[in-house]
Amino acid sequence: TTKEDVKSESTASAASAGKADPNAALKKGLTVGFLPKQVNNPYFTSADKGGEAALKELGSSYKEVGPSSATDTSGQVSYVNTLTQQQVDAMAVSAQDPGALCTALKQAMSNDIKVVTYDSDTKPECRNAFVSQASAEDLGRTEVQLLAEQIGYKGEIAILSAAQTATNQNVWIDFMKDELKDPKYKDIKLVKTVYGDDDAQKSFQQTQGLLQEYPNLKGIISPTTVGIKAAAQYLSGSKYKGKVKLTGLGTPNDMRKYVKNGTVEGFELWDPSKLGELAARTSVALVSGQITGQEGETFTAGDMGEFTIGKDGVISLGKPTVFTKDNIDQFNF
Amino acid sequence: MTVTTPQNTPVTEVPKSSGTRLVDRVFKMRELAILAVFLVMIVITQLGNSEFLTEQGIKDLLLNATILVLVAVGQSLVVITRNVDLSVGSTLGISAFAAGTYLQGGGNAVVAVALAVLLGIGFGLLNGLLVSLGQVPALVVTLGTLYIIRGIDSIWVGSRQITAADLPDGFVDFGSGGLSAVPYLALIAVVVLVATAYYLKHFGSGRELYALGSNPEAARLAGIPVRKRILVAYTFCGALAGLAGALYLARFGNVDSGTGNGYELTVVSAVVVGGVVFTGGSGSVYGAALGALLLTSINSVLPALGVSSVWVLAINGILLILAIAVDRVVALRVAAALKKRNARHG
Amino acid sequence: MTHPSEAGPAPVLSLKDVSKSFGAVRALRDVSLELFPGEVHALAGENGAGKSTLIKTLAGVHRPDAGQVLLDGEPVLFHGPGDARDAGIAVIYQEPTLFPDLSIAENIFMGRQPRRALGRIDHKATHAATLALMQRLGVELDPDRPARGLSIADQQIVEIAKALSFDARVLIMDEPTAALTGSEVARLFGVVRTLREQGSAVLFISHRLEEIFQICRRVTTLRDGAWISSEPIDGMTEDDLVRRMVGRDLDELYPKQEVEPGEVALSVRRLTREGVFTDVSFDVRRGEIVGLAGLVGAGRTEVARAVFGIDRWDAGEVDIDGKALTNGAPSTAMSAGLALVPEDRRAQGLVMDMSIERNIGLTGLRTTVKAGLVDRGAERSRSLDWAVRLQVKYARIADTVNTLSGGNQQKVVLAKWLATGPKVLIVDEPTRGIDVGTKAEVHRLLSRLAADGVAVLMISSDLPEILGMADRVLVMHEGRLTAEIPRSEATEESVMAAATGRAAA
Amino acid sequence: MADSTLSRARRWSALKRWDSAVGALLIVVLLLSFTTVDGFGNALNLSFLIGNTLPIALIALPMTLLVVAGEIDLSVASTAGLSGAVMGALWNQGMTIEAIIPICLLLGVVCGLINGLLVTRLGLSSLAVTIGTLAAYRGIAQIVLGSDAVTDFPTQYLDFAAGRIGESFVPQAFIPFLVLLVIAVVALHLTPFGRSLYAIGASEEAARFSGIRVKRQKLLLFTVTGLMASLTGIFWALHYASARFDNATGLELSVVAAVLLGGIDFDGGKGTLGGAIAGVFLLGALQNVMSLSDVSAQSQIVVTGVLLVLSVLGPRVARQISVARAGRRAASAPVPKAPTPVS
Ligand SMILES: Nc1ncnc2c1ncn2[C@@H]1O[C@H](COP(=O)(O)OP(=O)(O)OP(=O)(O)O)[C@@H](O)[C@H]1O
Ligand SMILES: Nc1ncnc2c1ncn2[C@@H]1O[C@H](COP(=O)(O)OP(=O)(O)OP(=O)(O)O)[C@@H](O)[C@H]1O
Ligand SMILES: [Mg+2]
Ligand SMILES: [Mg+2]
Repeated sequence: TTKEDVKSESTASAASAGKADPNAALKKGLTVGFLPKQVNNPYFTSADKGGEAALKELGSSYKEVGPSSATDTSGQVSYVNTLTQQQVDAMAVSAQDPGALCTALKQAMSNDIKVVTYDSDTKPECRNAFVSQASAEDLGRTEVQLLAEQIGYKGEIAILSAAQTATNQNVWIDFMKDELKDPKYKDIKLVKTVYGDDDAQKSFQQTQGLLQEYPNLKGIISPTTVGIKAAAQYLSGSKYKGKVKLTGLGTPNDMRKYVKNGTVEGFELWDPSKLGELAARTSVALVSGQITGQEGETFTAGDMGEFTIGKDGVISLGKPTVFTKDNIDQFNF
Repeated sequence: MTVTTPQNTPVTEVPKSSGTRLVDRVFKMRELAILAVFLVMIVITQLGNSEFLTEQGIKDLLLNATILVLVAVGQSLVVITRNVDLSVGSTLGISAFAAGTYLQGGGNAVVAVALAVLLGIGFGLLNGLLVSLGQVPALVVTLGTLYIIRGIDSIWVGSRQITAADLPDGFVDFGSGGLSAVPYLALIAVVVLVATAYYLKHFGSGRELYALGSNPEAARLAGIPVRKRILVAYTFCGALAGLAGALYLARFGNVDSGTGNGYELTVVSAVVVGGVVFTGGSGSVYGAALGALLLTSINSVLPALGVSSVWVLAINGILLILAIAVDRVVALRVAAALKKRNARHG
Repeated sequence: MTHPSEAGPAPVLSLKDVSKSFGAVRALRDVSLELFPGEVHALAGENGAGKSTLIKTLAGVHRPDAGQVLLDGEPVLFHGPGDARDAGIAVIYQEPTLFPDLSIAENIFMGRQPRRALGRIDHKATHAATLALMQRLGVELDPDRPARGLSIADQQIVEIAKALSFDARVLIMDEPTAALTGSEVARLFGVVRTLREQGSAVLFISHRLEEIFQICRRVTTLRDGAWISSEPIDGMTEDDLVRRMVGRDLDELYPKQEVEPGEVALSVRRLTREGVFTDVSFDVRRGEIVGLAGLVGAGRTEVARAVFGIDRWDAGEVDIDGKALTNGAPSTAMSAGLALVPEDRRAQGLVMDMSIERNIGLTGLRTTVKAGLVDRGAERSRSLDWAVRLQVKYARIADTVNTLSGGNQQKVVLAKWLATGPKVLIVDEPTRGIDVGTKAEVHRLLSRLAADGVAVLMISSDLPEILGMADRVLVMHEGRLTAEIPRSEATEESVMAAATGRAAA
Repeated sequence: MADSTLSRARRWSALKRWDSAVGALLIVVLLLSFTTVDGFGNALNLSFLIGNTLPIALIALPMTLLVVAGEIDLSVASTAGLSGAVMGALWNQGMTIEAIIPICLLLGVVCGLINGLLVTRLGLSSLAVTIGTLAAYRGIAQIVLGSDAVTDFPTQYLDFAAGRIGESFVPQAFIPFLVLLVIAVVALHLTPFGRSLYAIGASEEAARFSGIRVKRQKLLLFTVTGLMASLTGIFWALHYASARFDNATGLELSVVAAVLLGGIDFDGGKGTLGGAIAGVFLLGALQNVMSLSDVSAQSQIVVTGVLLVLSVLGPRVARQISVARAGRRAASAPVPKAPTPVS
């Protein structure tokens, strides 16, 4: 059997069946399980807290399970199984791997459990809907725009990403490259993409290496909270502080110091707690039958307003917020 | 107990036999080999990238090695006694967080370091007690405490994290500062290293660590307080892991529940590359420190040479194997030469 | 139980009604013993009689289950070997206990090195003191050489040097001479006499009875853990002593059977291993026992190792029944019918943590097989059969060999190899540490094997044994064969002359 | 009277053997979970439990043999990752899966052979060597597959690796595992090969002096370990329908922990496969039960650690008790007679 054979026999199967009833009442007393990539990860904790608050408001209960390592895919699969066994009504999953969770998630869906992915998606047929932190396109393009402005549209830049396999980072990086094709960036050269595996020490050393290899480097984009923090820490303790610009995705609490001491001018992020909240509300809407995950369906997510389901069941949170020293003190996450 | 000491032997000149110098050389050889590999690597990198050995570059190189050197020194003491401590990574993580939590409230930096070291000592004692009193295999016990400490750490820390913003500026600056190209942290590591090496060579209890690693049964018969020594080795190892935790905090300014995760493999690699033998009784802390320097430098050299990070891991592994293989071949050659000489004059 | 204690000085160290058990084995039962200053006291008994256990009790290694240890008449309780050492008791254990990674000097002075200011070790003084000790023992060993790779004999010498370095009031020696040849033994006895004259008490164990008669004044015998007698040596004959040990009269120690040698079974041609031995050629015929003599370190063991395939040789050839052996392949040597009883039973002869049964079974892994699986029944009966034939003293065949006494361990090694039914048998120090009764037994066995057509090469440092058993004696000196002496001409003088390189080859 | 004390002693010694204790503990945990934990006993959950534990169990088979022989292989997870990565890369090239699998298995053999040669030819410590190849193999996997995640393997293979037999709790892949288990048990406990492994582990030198081909046996063992690791890698990629370079990361520690828990002594020469497999499934079952009971991942780590510590302290304490008992008994019992010589 070859890849071609498989391709020809596979038909895109719709993940969800049934018909949506936009006016259905929201059910109460549901249990929604949150399964982040890693428990104890501040970002996910913050997201899941958002989910918890929303569920409480909706009269449903929340639980969080998950592996203690962000690369323990088999652990995550076991947790999908666990949630299935516990017969939760819906689960919100941030997938460590787009494919590995599929079998287990399909198993869950066939047991009448609604599956929402958030932050990191799986293959579309393995879940009912994906709550995206911001459209990948927005994120990728705005990061380039941010940095270009800081370095005056001129000079060498590099990317410090997370793991080489991190799905969302890779999509953003593709959009970054696409954005750079615009003629207004003709003096900017992306020299290299390196991977810090979301490990502080490794990201730290990768930053060092970048600066040694490209002494003329003007800027770094790090689309990962761990990476940007490590890079900022290195820059702030080195002679490059303030000279090499750094931007990307980070949390205000992590980056406050570096923004204040001049290492970083500006960076961006969505509010993770909003992401979690939307995931929770989407789950409840799915269970209640307001939506099924088909393109074009709409639903109201409490105070957050109305959302429309896009292609492949993607629901987008909206544009990210840019943090600078002027506004950073207004945020606490 | 009387000892036949030199009082009654003529204090004539002791002829240093040729075998002696050869034996000495065998041991020095291993360290020299690592040093040579290290230097060659640095020179090649410098040729390929003139930015590599700038002041900042040297500082980075030394800073990167510092923490691993400290932990590796502690680990070698334990390995010399024919044991191992796999829990160092967990200990490092939890003591870094403890120090960070204390400093968050704006505490005194010295107290924070002391706190981290004390915590390390505590876990070292726990390991030491289990291994020496329980007389159970160190590998299993410390794999167990690796999990236990890691678990306690994650339960305690949860999703909290300490960031540079929470720490006193002086502390963080100390972590990246130094006397021109020599960081303060590296100075601390060197002091610890030299003191430990001196202790191992020139003090009775230091030699006894080698003895009991070399032949535990004979050590018991020779009246060496085996359990006490093992306990001390573990405690020292824990203390250094704790100290390393505090320095980690100063250096990276960033600690969470994952800090130090998986560090034990790196430490064990450094010790092994440094020629400290896992069956105990031989090796030196200088070797271990060189091993640590070599390993961390590879991680700086490859990016500096522009090697794609995709290749880093593979090259790392292959270099590690080459290092121990070359070391082994050299050692075998020298041992063969030694044996032939001995056979002739014996 | 009364002991013939004499007027004069009080005993410096004594045991009173001491018992000690290991699990179900009662190693000592109500044993008493008195050691007086200025005497060399022998402890005699068969293998497993409890001699080493007694010594370990004196040395604080074991704590007695019942009874007392008395020092200067006062009961003492040693909590460990350190306590006994501090009380002035130096011990040479039966099995060398060295630190292989440390230098000889460190081995000797471990834990009590001469110190400089601030408690730092005085390495120079340690070195000098070691050299002085080596001179006293008349050996040339480099104090800075690591103990790893020392031959058993050299290890034993280091042990002796260590014990002497204490200047102890009591020196206890558990078979210190088992690995030594005549000249080293003579040196050792010289030192022991000096100690005796200085008023030390010495407790001495040896299975070589002539040594006991040579140097000891009184002898205590044990049998099966029980005290049998303590009495002056004067007026005793070897037979008297043997009767006390064994409980019956002994047959001849060297029951040599005359056999007409057959074809050449083992042929070694110009064998050389660089730096170790050179140009060694000899034959061993069926039915022949060939002795291989030499001083310690002459290279005999190395030749045996190379022939068997443990070490590779650099040049030469080894044939068994005319077929050449592969270099460095013990398994092919085994299938060709060669067996080697190695000199270091603990490291080489036995897997100490394995049962007697499994140890003997190890050499039969390729023969006691049914349909590719180990035939457990056959394995057990093979092991039992040989353990019983060699009179191994054990509680259960499934006990691990490290619970056996040294001599019984040696028998297990023999059993393991005899069970393969070898054509050529190389035995390296086959009776080291074996009691007289068993020694005679082993000799009879070797004789019978030879009579059955096995070619035997016997390496031994026990010259009387070589002279008593060998049809021919080969002598090595510094890695070369220096003489081949037929039985009729072999005497202590002729062999020693060749071994020390004084005779023409 | 002496006889009855003796047999009682033997029964006691069988009980104090840690591997039987682990087996007993496993049964107790299973029974308790069946009765008290919701969702544990149903076929689906059990099949999850077994399916997720299979990779560890598969590698534990050769690992046990290695450890008995006094060696260790920490590169197994990387070998598994590498063969998964190669499988994905070749699949992307359009090769047939039937051709890819043998190639990957062969690759595993090569990986194992490299470990084995480094250990036996150069006499390096296997711990050091396999820490090196742990990095090297994983690194090569990264080079081979990069950031790709290959997921579109043929359904019949995926179904086999993830599915179960009918509606029963037995995963389909469990049957081949049982066959491998039987082979391993026979090899270790009943063949001369297995015997010689125990001897090598307990005393390599004595084994060599007994005519055992130490190096060859070890080389064979490392090679088989590589083969099994790559088999696990293939299984992993199919079971989770995902081939990535970082598949099975960290699996080696889980295997080591489980094998240690099963009473395999890392000094070599001791332990049984039964114990090792009981250890593997005990850890798997406990994790499953704890997750179902909402015990957090962090607490699960602590439990694993405590179990490991107990696994070595337990037998030690039991031994001390039994020694003390035997001593008391011996003081009263008559001395067992030595067998009478017949010659
Ligand atoms: N550690 C131990 N555990 C169990 N049994 C032991 C132990 N040490 C000695 N024994 C047993 O105690 C008995 C006496 O042994 P011991 O070593 O004292 O004999 P020995 O007289 O020194 O013999 P040999 O002349 O062979 O050295 C033997 O039956 C032996 O098997
Ligand atoms: N395993 C070893 N490693 C290194 N050197 C060794 C080893 N065994 C012996 N030697 C050295 O090789 C030389 C020859 O020793 P060997 O044991 O062959 O002598 P021998 O004649 O058999 O003496 P004996 O059997 O009385 O000890 C000696 O100098 C010895 O120190
Ligand atoms: Mg004895
Ligand atoms: Mg010899």
